[in-house]
Amino acid sequence: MSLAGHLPILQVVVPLLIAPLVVFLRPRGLAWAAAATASLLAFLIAVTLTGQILRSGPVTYMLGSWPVPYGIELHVSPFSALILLIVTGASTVALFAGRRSINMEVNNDRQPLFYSAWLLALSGMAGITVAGDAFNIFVFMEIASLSGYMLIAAGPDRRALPAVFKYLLMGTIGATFYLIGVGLIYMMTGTLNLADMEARIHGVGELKPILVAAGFITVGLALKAAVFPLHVWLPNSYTYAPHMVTVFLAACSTKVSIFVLLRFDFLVFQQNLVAHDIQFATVFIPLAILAILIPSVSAMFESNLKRLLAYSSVAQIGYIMLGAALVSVTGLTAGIVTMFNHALAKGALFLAVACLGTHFLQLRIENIRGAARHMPWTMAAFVLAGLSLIGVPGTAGFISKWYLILAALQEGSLGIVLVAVVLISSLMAVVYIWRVVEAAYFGIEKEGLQPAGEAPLALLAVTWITVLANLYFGFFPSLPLTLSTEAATALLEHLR
Amino acid sequence: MDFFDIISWILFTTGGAFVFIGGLGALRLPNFYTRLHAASLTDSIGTILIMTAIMFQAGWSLAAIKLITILGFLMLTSPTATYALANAALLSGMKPGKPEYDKEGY
Amino acid sequence: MELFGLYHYWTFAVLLMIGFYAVIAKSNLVKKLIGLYIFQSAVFLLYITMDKVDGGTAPIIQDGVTGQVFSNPIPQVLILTAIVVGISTTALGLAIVIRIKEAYGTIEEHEVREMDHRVA
Amino acid sequence: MVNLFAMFLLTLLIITAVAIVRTKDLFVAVMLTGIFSLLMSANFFILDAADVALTEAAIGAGITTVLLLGALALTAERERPVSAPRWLPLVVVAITAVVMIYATFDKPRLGDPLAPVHQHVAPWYLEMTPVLIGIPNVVTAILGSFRGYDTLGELIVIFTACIGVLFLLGVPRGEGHQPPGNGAAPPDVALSHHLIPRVVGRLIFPFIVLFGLYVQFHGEFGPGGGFQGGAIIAAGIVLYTLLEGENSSFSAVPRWTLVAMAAGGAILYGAVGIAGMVMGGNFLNYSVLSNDPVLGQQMGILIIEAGVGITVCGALLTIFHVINAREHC
Amino acid sequence: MSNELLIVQAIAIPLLGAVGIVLAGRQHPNLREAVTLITAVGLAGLVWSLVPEILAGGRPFIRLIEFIPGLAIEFRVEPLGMLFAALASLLWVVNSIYSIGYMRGNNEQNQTRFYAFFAVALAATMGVAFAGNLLTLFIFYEILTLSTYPLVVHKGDARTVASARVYLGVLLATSIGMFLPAIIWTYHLAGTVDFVPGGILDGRVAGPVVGLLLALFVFGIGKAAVMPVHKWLPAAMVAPTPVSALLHAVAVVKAGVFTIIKVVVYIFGIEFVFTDGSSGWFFFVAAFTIIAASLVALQQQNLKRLLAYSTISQLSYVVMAVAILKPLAEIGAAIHMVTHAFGKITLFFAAGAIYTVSKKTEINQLRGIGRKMPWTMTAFTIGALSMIGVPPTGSFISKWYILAGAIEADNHVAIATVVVSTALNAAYFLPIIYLVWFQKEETPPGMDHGEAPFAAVLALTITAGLSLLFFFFHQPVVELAAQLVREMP
Repeated sequence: MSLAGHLPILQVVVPLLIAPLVVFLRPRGLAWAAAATASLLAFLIAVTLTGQILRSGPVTYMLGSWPVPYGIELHVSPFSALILLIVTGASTVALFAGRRSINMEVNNDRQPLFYSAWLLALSGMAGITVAGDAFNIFVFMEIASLSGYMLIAAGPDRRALPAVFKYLLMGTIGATFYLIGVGLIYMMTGTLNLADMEARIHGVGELKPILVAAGFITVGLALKAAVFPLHVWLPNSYTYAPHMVTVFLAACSTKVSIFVLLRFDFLVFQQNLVAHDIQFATVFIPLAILAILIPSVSAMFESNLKRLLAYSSVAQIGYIMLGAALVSVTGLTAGIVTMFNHALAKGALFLAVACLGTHFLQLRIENIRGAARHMPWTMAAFVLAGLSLIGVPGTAGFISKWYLILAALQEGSLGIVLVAVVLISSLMAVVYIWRVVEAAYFGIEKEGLQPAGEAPLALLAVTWITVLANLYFGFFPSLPLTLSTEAATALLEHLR
Repeated sequence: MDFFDIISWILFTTGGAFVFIGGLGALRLPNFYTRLHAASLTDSIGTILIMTAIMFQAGWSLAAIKLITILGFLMLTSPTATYALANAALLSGMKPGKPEYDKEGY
Repeated sequence: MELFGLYHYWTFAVLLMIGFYAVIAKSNLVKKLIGLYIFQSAVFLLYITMDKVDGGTAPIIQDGVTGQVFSNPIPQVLILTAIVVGISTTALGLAIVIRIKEAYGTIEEHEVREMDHRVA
Repeated sequence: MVNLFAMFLLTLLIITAVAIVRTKDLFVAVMLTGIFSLLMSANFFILDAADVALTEAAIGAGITTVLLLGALALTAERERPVSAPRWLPLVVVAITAVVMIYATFDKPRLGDPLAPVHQHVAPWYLEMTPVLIGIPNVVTAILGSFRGYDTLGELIVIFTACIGVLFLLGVPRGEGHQPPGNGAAPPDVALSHHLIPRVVGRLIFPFIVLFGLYVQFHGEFGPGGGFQGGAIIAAGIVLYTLLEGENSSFSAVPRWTLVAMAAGGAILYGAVGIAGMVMGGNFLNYSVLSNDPVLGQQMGILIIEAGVGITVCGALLTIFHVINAREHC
Repeated sequence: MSNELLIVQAIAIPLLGAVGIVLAGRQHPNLREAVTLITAVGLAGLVWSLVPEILAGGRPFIRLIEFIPGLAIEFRVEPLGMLFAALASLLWVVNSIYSIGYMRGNNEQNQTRFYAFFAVALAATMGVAFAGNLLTLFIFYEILTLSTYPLVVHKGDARTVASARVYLGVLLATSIGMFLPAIIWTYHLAGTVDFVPGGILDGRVAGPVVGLLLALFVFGIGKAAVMPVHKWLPAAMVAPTPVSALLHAVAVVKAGVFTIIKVVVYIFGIEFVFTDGSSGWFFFVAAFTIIAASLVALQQQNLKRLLAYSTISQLSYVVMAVAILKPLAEIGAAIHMVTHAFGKITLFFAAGAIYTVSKKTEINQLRGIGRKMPWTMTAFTIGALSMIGVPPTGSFISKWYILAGAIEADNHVAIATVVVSTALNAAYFLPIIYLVWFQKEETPPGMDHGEAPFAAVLALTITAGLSLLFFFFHQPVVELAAQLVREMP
């Protein structure tokens, strides 16, 4: 079998098996190099996979060459390809940008462990994304979570510890809920393979366990995805994590959970539960509206830069869920493409913040007054990325806003309300991004807080690459659009 | 094998009785050391009798060998555990003899 | 028999809730972790309960012996995995708790929260 | 009869759990936790899950308790009372409980041979394992080969936990002097001045290890395998450390060896998978390892079980040592 | 060279100019100003070279990127856009001359930033003028907003920042909050957002929804400063005078009314939009704005604020003219864009010139200043007359056409509005002219001053001259406007 055929498993195994080796690499530069290389490899694999899928449909891989459903199957759909691009891309970007920043925050003798955990988190998320087996998803979810906790706990501020502990509790509860749900489904269908589940769940007569399973899985994954009322772990975790970890996790971790959530709700439960789409919509549309509005408000009054952006992330998750909850091709496309574009925008923003972080210890708005005079490139990047977050035309964010509003308008009178919600939140985004920009450009500097100069070159360069990616995908969004449209149609094919 | 059966059941009952008495003592006796003494009854003689009973049930087989090993293991460990407990209590300054009901948990 | 079967499931539910309650309601972080441990064990019980077959034995095939009924091996495999996951989570959690103790001098959630509020 | 006993055990489980939640004394809570998982493993045994019972006993009752105790020594012994009334959690919990109970009603009854679980995939395993893999213990077959990928993943999970703990606690509080454990003798060592336990401990220690190895390599034929074996050996070494103190245990098994074990096992496992790929199969396909597929499967399972054992043992010991060493720095 | 490329160049040249300006930078101010002038002249020449083809009925078209099917960045030159582009590019030349005089006269800070963003703003204006569909227009509309912000906030003190925040806030909020959804809604209804003569919405939507959509457009296009979204215009008065000229005459507000005309003509289609009564309010809002703004202007003591409110009312002239819906009125609307530009830019230049030499900003300070600055004040007078619409100034022509249209439609409200507002304009301009020329000056000693810098005087003389010339030679403009009308089926 040619190497090309092995890509799905290599996507997971390459970082997975390099991670244990990284632990022994001294001096620290070596560990970084190894991690960066592995991550880059993973990214290239993801790109090649995407190419394959665009050419010739979804790819599957049988582990141990055992037949379905007895062995474990890997299944890479357009949707997974998109997520893979996000995950590996974010990790690579953060690693290449962040050497200096990480050196500042994680002390040397712990760095090999840090980078090893980084690779584990990467492979964990990749594993979830390519998995075609319900329990396998759980295992890799745990790999990703545990290493994620560790990465966040690496934050220099002591407040990182309670934050990550809360995250650990809620994350584990979420995973266990998921496990319960899978158990119930398994009890009724006797299979763990997702495709097989889809096929067999028709035949299940008793609805109660399936309904409960749907509840548990949805709640559990919503916990991990920080969907609105269950988001309490997110802001502090993102705030006190090392900057680069924030860049990495903010770009992809929640999206992976949403990916699994949509996959279960639309492919598995849709099959068996009566009017599950209506249940889904009725649950998630109100939640999404709250999720869009309330965190945006808290973001407007937040003065800590990273927490501000974290709140806006919660709001963006609201957008994604809103798109999904419309249960239409346009809506799902909007939601899925939002995942991609938000990853771009938020990644760029957090990178810019990381640039600031190389000079400011306390990343509060009142501290960064006048920063633009000393760090013009950084702040320019922040402005552009902010525009993308707001959804100004010509940036990636615009595409997702466009599709979201289009999808909402198809809903008729309800749609008008949704459009209003989206627009109000965009205006709030204008406000909270503008507070930062204005402080940085027109604020009067605080004494003794003037930064020495620009951020490290590597960091700055990568930041700008990301920003340019925002613009590029604003003008040529065909790649993410094709992938998400195919994903959306695939998700909805059971809704006849 | 009626004969062995009868024996084993006798052993079972006596062993069970010892265990029960041990438990009773652990609950009712006045102070730590006496209770410990009663409890030790459970895992020394009680265990021995029950194990032998099971051996009679199992007959002369691999299982019996395993049981014997386990028994030997228990003979080694449980007294040691009891000793360690008593010793620790002594070191932590608990004088034998006086009844004390105040300590929670005992 | 019917009642007995349900009894297993109900035990699972009750244990789950006890653990869940400890996680949410207790303020002591170690206690939370213990609650989490109970919570996970309950799920193990759920899985293992469903692998039981009447008159079955552990799925270990002695050659020669025929007509044996075996319990379902898959849940056992899954739970073997889940147990290890469980202890991994507990261990990491404990490590974090220790660091919290060193950083804040307490492992009571509400006290930690007060300290942070005083800072920020 | 058995059912009654099972019910009795389950009730005990609930009682223990309640006691754990209610007690304010954390030591008591930890001890009860140990008892809890012993009861749990007894239950598993009654439900014909020998392997799980063994694992739960070794990891749940053994290692977890030790870790919790080690943590307690570092944090606090008693739980402070909380003034605020916690009614919200009760509500949440109650709702979830109702949902769960609701779910139980359509479930197939316990042990029903016709339940869908026993219809679809499981029979294939029971039927094909002798043919394809040729080992008696179906659980081991599935664990090692059919669902070997999960096992690799879970190995990585525990490895992650290991480096996580190492990352969080491995470095001294004050930066500067080198990590504890290698060097810096702990002032007084737990039981080293108690004669009898030490003697007995030394006496049984080799047997524990021996038993561990037996469980490790007998896994294809009876209950057991990498997890149980590794955990038991780890438990043995933990006992040894408690009796003889950190230093002598480190002189026996240096710290870096432990980490190396934790990583090495995982790498070994992965290497087998890669080998399968190189020899023209898919990842983790052992059949291609030898020209007789069945033999290949057995070889593969043997090696990966060894990898599992090594990693589990190394990781658990690392975690234990790191938490333990934290006391003395 | 093909005209398709000319379009792209019209946008590229100012951008290149901006780059050149930044490069020339602080160390060579002369070189920097030279670059500005050359760029401006070059742009003007290029744009004007397009005029003959348009007059000949050519409609150059180019599509750059199509990112979503039916959604592309594309440009199409049609008469109105041509008119707007020609106007803006011409006035930029004059404005650059004036800026040099003004900026040096007041030796302002950050002049490089000023000239650079000025050029960018012009590029955006060209984009707006030539946009081939709503989305393209919207993109350049936003770029225009963002690129003018640094110009408005130029001074950079607290008060300026505050007002600039109002400026940006209103424009962004309206455009994102109403204009954008209106566009997306249009796309949702029609499946396209291209500018098609006769409109694309006809038959796709009916009933009150039309009114709602129109409202989203009219108020979403904040740059047109239809009340109540006019607040940003007075706020922007903190900017240096050349910027005010840019905002009021050259680019920004013109872009606003231009967009409204485009939307009404090419998206709704004239006779469709007012078939059902749900759009009647449109006309009345415009009329109300004209009167109300004039009344507010009467209260003003600060010269520039007065001019600002006069602008608001004059813009609504254009909007109202569109709403009258008679070919003559449409022509009037198009022409009024031009004439008002000439007049208003003259007035602002004059105000700036006064400020440069005497730092005077209030009206009552201007007594007898005419004797000191004859050129400036003559130009000012011409501009004022043009605002009122007295012959021989350009506005007379446009008001004439509008009035004619109103009469043809025998729309009495419109006639009344025109008459009343003309009276009001006279009421707040004539007193100024009076006290400038015929009152006794009192200048505190030591504050004596002469005429403004030469560049400034030159610029405002030119614009005043243009305003007069237009009265006599307005044929080509009318022709362009007529084509616009002819395009409406």
